[in-house]
Amino acid sequence: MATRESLTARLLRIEGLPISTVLLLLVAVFMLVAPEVFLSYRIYMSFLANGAPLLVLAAGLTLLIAAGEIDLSFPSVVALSGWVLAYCIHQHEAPWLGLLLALLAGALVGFLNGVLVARVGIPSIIATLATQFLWGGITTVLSEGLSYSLSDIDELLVWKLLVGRIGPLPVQALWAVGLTAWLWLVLNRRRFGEHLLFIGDNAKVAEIVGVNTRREKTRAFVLMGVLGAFASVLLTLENQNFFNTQGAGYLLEVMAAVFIGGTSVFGGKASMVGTVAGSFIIVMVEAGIVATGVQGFWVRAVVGVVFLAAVVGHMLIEGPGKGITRVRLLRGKFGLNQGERS
Amino acid sequence: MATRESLTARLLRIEGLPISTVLLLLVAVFMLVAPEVFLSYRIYMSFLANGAPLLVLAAGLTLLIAAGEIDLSFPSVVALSGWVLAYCIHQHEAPWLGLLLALLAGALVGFLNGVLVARVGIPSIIATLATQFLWGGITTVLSEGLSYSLSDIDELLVWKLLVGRIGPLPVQALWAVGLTAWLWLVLNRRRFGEHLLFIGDNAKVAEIVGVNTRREKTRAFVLMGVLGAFASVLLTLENQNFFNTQGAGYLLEVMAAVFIGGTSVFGGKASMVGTVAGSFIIVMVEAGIVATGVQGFWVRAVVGVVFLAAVVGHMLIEGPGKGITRVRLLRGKFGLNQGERS
Amino acid sequence: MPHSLPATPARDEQLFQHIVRLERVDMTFGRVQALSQVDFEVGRNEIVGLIGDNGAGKSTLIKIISGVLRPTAGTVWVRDQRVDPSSYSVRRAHDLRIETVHQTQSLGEKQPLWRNLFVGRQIVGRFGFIDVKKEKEIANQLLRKAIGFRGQGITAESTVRDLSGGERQGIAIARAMHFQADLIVLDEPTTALAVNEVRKVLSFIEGAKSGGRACIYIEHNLAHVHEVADRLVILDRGKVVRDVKKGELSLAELTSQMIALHEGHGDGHA
Amino acid sequence: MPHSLPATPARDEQLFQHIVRLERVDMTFGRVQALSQVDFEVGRNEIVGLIGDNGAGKSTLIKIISGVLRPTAGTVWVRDQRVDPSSYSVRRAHDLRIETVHQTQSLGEKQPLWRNLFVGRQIVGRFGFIDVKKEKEIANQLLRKAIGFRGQGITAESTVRDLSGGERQGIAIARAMHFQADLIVLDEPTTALAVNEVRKVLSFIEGAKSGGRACIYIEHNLAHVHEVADRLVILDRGKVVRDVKKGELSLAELTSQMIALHEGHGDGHA
Amino acid sequence: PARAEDKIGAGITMYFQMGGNPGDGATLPRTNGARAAAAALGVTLKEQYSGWQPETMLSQFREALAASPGCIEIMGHPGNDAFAKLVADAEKRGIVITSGNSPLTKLKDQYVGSGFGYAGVDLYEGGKLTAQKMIEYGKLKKGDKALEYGLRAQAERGKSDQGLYDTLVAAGLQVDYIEISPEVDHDSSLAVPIISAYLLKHPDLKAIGTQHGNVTAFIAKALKDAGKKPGEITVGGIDLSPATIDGLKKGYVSVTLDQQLYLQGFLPVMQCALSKKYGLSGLSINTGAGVVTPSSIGALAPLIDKGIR
Ligand SMILES: Nc1ncnc2c1ncn2[C@@H]1O[C@H](COP(=O)(O)OP(=O)(O)OP(=O)(O)O)[C@@H](O)[C@H]1O
Ligand SMILES: Nc1ncnc2c1ncn2[C@@H]1O[C@H](COP(=O)(O)OP(=O)(O)OP(=O)(O)O)[C@@H](O)[C@H]1O
Ligand SMILES: [Mg+2]
Ligand SMILES: [Mg+2]
Repeated sequence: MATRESLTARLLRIEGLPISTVLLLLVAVFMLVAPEVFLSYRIYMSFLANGAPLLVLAAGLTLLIAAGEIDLSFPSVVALSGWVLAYCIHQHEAPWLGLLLALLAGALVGFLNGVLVARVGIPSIIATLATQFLWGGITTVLSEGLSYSLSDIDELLVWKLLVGRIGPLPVQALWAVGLTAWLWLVLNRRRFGEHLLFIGDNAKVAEIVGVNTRREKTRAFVLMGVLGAFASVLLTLENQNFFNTQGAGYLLEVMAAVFIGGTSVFGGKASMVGTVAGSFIIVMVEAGIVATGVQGFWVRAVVGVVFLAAVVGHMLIEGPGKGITRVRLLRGKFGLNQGERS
Repeated sequence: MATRESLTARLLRIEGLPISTVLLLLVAVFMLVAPEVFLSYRIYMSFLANGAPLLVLAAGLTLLIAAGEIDLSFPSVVALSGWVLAYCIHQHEAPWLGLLLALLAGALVGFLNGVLVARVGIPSIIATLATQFLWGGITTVLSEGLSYSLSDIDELLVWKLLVGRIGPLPVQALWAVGLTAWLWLVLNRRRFGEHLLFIGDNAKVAEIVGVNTRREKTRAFVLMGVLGAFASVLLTLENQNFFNTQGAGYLLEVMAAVFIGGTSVFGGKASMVGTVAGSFIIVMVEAGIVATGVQGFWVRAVVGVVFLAAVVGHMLIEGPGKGITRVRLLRGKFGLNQGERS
Repeated sequence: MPHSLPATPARDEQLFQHIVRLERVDMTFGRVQALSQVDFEVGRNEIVGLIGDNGAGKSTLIKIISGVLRPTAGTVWVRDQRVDPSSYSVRRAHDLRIETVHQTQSLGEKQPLWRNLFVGRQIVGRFGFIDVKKEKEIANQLLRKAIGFRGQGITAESTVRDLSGGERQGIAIARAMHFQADLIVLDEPTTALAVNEVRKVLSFIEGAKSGGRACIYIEHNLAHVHEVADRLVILDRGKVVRDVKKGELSLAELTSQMIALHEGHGDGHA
Repeated sequence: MPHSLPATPARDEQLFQHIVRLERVDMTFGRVQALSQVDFEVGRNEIVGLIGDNGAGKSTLIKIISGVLRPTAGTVWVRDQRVDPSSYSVRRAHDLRIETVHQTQSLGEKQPLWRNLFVGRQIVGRFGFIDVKKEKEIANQLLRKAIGFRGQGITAESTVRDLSGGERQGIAIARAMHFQADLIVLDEPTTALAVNEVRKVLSFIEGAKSGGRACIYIEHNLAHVHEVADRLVILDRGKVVRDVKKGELSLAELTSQMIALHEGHGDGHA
Repeated sequence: PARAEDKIGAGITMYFQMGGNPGDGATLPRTNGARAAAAALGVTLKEQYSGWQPETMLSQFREALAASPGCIEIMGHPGNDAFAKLVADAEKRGIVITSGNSPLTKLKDQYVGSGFGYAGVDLYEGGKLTAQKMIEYGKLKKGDKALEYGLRAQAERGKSDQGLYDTLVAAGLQVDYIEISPEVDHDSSLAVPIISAYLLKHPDLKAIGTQHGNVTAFIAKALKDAGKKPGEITVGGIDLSPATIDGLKKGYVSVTLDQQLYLQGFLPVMQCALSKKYGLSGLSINTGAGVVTPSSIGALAPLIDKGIR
């Protein structure tokens, strides 16, 4: 008993192991049901290409949520920065400048969010919802509702560096994974990250131990803005196209990725590894289900079931809830209920 | 100073006063800029008719958020219950049965959410996102993607009772306002509501003082399900039409209404009056802006600005933040930042 | 649950011997064995002092008695009747007239003081609506009389978040005083209280005894426990190491005992 | 901020007279006047006992000194130099070598113990990464040596949420002990601590004095304050009502004084 | 009945981009058409729904390619350039690509030989046609006030709105434009107060045009709310959802463009089977039959209830 306990415990100390296991199980299932699709490397390459922007966004959001904040404005950043980049390339053949300005635009949006939340004190959920509308609208105004096609940018160095291919491997995957690794370090090994965790845990305590909560929050929003912009750059370059509605589809997907990954809605704890696993589950699930030949109208329903299965599986692996105390304890411990806020 | 203070304080004790003031200011502005629209009763009747379902949903969600939970699945309830009702009317001419089954369907969805969150212990944000997909998908399957037109149901008694007109006044407005008033009582004057507030405040404390957190949470989700169903009934009857993507547009709008109303994202405090004001702001804002002659791509951006203005105005009315301590205090007091969770 | 004293059967048939009894109770949290094989009982009209080092398991023990935690092993009797673990809960404990002042936070930070006093045992009118006016009234009385706070900030309306440390503790105790019970469990109740409030608490405990009720009193201030307790139970690392009648042990002996206990083990354990 | 003792100038030029001084400080929360016209100072190497009823304003006072709250009026001096309110903060106080143990929760519930010890003053390597290994190492030492916990559940890894009341308090104090400062502010530090830990704290305070440092000690246990303090400041309803050298007042007198204070006003205030 | 393996489509898997969301008015007939054809020809159909998000269409196309099916039907919204490389790759691997709903002329011309066809209307033309019929039907003249409520910000899909808008303007009407918000796009009942407000603001409004199927369905209600009588305002819309039919019957809706979406589902599947099996080249078919007016609606209603028209 004691040993079994400690074994579980030791395993659990490996961050994000449970959810990663769930991911692998899912892939295994798909391989069984649709081998012709899931045994070829191609599908994974397409997941990597499609998933890169999502992963970058999810990783960034994980930091904010760790601090008990949320950003709903990133879809508009994906649109805005995409336009900035496309505009610079399309109108002025200035890709590098475009890249720079795109990132700046993201930083600007993030900074505004930061000010509204950390200085003015508007709850982030409503502040960033408002800025989502604001910047989304402004993007349409700036682009006059037009989409740009960037036909032959795949000649450009920027393109090759950011979204080129190494053999079949899409370069953006390397960027996304690299960034996520770096963000893992930021969260777990930098002062900034630790401060965010304490702010999310209990802002008053954070103040008491000498964290400058306003500054750190603002920084977190700016970071999110820049990451949103970078995701937008990857998306726009990969598509060789700017659509001024682009990004709208990411809102729910990115949040789902973060929360499936086991990061707590209430802040104070976050798992970057979980977010990675969560992102891949999100990217795969619909394609996987379609590939298994489920009839069109059923797909969404099945996606829902898979989500549930993933989270439940996650919980079961983390610790088979035996007896209410045990369950209560586990839920307390792994932040699967309110209890954690206390 | 002391008197001024206490005056503010006394005023602030009137629930939701600040946001209601903001609402009135907004209406006033619209009346000035577009008198021909906002001085005619018609527009308000239209707001009441179309705002009713939103208000019902927002009021229900307010209770859940007070308990620190969230329900993302209500858009699918709006679709599912709408189909149940439409099916019964369209295929079997059984409106009353349809009404009953529609509400039951809502209760069922709510109960499943409750079990997943309160018993299994899945965080509500991800659990209800999953069930949103699940039930949304199932609705499409059941309806085979078809829309039903219920052209001549306005002959039916159900219709007259629920969405008929008294003179120009849409009956559903009375239902919505009545329900909201009742929910205000539930939140502020019933054990159930007090328990939800304590659960949202700190689930561990709630347990310690003898609240059956699981049961109360489950009840809250069931209630939300039923309210979602009722909103769906109002919507479907008013539209005299069921289409199976109905409800999808409500997700953000309902949340915005609740949070603009000043209910805290972190649970433990909620303002039903605020939610009412918030709902009307949401219902009015886009129509109002269009009526003021803003056009084309600008509308959305302006909506964003108005949101921000509303929330900031809200804060300023609540208490002009002078000096950091003061601001900190206010934010602490009125739950406009994390501090409140501690 | 009515707020005022009903003549519950429990109260009339005083035939039981122990108001509460634990037998071979274990409590493990993950790898932590907080309690092992604990036998513990409280007589019908007895004040039991529960003492022990930090982390000895005192709070865990009383959380089991008050229905917050469910023991991983062992059995619990209330009024000599075995309680079914699956149905035992804080609410059940309240019905069985067991009242607890916890060491851990037990007030809703964002809620007004009056709600905190009555939550779980609200005063409701005929139609099940909370009688806010009455609750506030009683709350204010309690503040001024039972505890007698003189702080600036404190009224029935004030939010717990804004209260001082002692004021919070005071509320928790006032709650227990108000809902008089047959067993009153106090986990370090005098924490953060000023001299006069401490005296009030001690006399409250003695009052309970003369009122024919029982009490479990956890306290690090040995002078205080020794003063009021009939019996002392010493807990160490989850085990009951000593259980003595008050007479058998002088305060001095008790003190040296506690210190010895500590030194005795030294830092052996990791 | 380095974690170990740097020879800051402040430490060398011992020329200042008061480590901290407050002049006509007011603190109002909404309608609550928690402090009014408070003058208060602490000598370079002095232990000041701060006592008063619950809600008297003690914690508010020290929160101002430690940079958590900003006074609504009045001025603050540190080392005889006036501090600019707008730039004064907890971090600044740390830099000025003022260390505080708060009465209110000051630990991140969901964070491991080692993070709680070092947050704000992390040990970082050359590239600014937190040296986790080292932090844990020191944390474990502190646990066993400085406080000497023997509880089952407690290691550098354990989450604060899972700790016992005394264990939490112990961590907060260990933190203050580790980051030795010129002024140590203790707000009811012995709360929830067992006999031996209390002794440790008292000797720590005395150690501070002999180490040439100063200390503000808030405590309701008059015996304890009277034992260690050089000077006693009595706060009542936000006003300093008495400020005496230790010699001038015996423990008995002090006690009766405090009680008198309480009775004196009765429930006059509402 | 022929045995499954005798059917020409036997053994062919086809990925098919349906456009919006499962069951929305502008998508359902396409789905049903595709399913009918698939059943008839024995093709294995895999449906993809993108919510009209061009970048989603691209992602889904990549995923479809990765599955190496026999054929893939794509929608034109992302545009020729976005698809160019991907299609080239597909053609190399012998996957038949065809297109629907909005044209990819450049690609079609390039790969028509290997079965790259098109089934749909020319969106701009569709919008233009709607506008012309509106002018005709409502006897709209120079200087009349009109509102265009559309989705011009959406790639390609916005072209039909553009066509409608340009034509009205060309006819000398005074046209306001309002962009449909994402919320309304998802749940068009939310459009009602917005349109009512606009109507009250402009009592002299003569016409409303939109190319959004579900919005068309709710214009009637908005007119009622604003106290307008049937026919008082000339309404031109698109698609034939049941509510639109009501609008037509009651005279609130004047003309609606019928893209015959069913064909946009049926034909590409047929195209796929034929090209895959017999190497036949791509067909370009304009599925736009023109507009439906109150006079011509009667016969269609039952089919519409079945989700075919
Ligand atoms: N939920 C939990 N998870 C893990 N360990 C726990 C939990 N609760 C308590 N413990 C551990 O169990 C032991 C006993 O805790 P308990 O609170 O009963 O001690 P205590 O006797 O009340 O101490 P104190 O006098 O400091 O209050 C402690 O070592 C503590 O760390
Ligand atoms: N944030 C706040 N808002 C409103 N009132 C407050 C706030 N903080 C403290 N108070 C009030 O100010 C008074 C002084 O509080 P403080 O915490 O300083 O008392 P204290 O002397 O520390 O009491 P104790 O001995 O119980 O800790 C109390 O009456 C308290 O209710
Ligand atoms: Mg304890
Ligand atoms: Mg205090």
